[in-house]
Amino acid sequence: MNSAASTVVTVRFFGSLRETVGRDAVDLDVDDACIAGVRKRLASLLSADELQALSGQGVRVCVNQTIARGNVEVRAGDEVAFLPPVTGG
Amino acid sequence: MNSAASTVVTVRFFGSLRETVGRDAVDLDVDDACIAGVRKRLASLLSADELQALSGQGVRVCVNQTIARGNVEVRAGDEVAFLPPVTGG
Amino acid sequence: MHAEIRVETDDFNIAKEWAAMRARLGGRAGAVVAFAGIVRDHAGTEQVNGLFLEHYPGMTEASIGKILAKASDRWELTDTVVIHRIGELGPRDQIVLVLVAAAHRGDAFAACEFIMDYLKTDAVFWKKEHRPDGDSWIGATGRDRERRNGWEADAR
Amino acid sequence: MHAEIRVETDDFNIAKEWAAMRARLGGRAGAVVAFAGIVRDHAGTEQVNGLFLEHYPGMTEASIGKILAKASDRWELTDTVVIHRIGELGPRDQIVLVLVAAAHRGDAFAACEFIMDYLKTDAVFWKKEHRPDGDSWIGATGRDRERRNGWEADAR
Repeated sequence: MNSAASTVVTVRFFGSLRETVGRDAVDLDVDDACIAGVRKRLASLLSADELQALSGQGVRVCVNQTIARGNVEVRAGDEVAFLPPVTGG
Repeated sequence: MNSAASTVVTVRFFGSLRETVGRDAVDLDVDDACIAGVRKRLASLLSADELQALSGQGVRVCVNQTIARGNVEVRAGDEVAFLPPVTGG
Repeated sequence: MHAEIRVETDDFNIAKEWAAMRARLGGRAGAVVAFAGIVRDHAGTEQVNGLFLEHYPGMTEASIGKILAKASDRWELTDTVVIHRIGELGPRDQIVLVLVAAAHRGDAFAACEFIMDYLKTDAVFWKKEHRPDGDSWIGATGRDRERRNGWEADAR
Repeated sequence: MHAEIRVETDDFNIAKEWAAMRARLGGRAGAVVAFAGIVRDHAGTEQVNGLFLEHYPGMTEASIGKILAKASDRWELTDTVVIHRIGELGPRDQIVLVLVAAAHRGDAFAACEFIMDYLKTDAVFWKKEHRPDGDSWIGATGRDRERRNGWEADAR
């Protein structure tokens, strides 16, 4: 999407993905202010296996705690989260 | 059924029937040792309305806490109970 | 299966019953469902000032025992408790407690609802409502019988 | 309708929650249904030594709020409480409590079971089982999704 100036977002990982990438959260300055831009920036931090886990079956991406459908835009200060399949109860 | 010697049974009334007949229980010496004999004996104690209530819709008769289907026999010491429709909970 | 039936005048203490059931469960049960019936201050549009509950000692407990046995035949249950109060009850008073534990929640929910539905139609209790215009003895409603008959139809 | 959602590390006290709900009810509700989930010591034939539950603060509560709103749209409810524990839990520990009050028992039973079924599939929690051969993250099962989808089909 739009190629903007410096955009710092917080990326959070939960459940199995938190364990796979070995961290809870990371602040990233993304060149391309969208989910694809976040993934591109993550590619420079994570191994190929770790990166692939973030696109695994049932994984959902949220922006500011709302499920993001497709490659939505992100803005400075946004919280991007990778959620593996959930279960409560 | 069989016309036997003196047979004393305890007759109990519950719920609305207890209120209608104005008593919890009565010991009766029945000539005819069966449910019909108990009813006949009750006729000498109760008014016609009270007696009719004992044959009202949904009223069940128990002998020794078991539902009596039809004119079953009773024996000395038996407990005969008249149960109006039940509801718990 | 532990099956406990109590008919009592005093109020029950859900905390005590819950704790006692948990102590019996060990690690086997994954689900506990509790139902409590509470006396409402109205029936339909009519005010209700209270209830009087009467039972037939022995026969009442046996009638509840049959209901629990039916439930236990139908579902995998670990533990069941029914406490039913008798005597005079006022609005907001607790009237009945049904506790069911099972390995799986589907069994616990179904059995608890089944037991309550049968308590309405098959348990040997008589209930009198105190209303502003006088007392009246009440029986199971058509809706109660429909709910019970729904289970019978399911079983076929 | 009172709708209360809590995600906590500490164990819940059913007695306290039950009493608090009863105090809020007044004479309106005739039925209270409680469900408690308890950690089992096995899953299928495998031994389970414990669970670790993780949540997403804010989003988890919102996901439960949506479930309660759905239940409240569908049934006449007076009061709902969901308490879900997080962190490390051992066998026999309580994990979740769902309390539902309604005027009528049918509504209370259905809503409580609906809420539990949706907690399995739609609530934002992650669950790791500790087993003798290692840890494994678990998701909603096919059976869980079937149960949830059953409610969706009902609504059509």
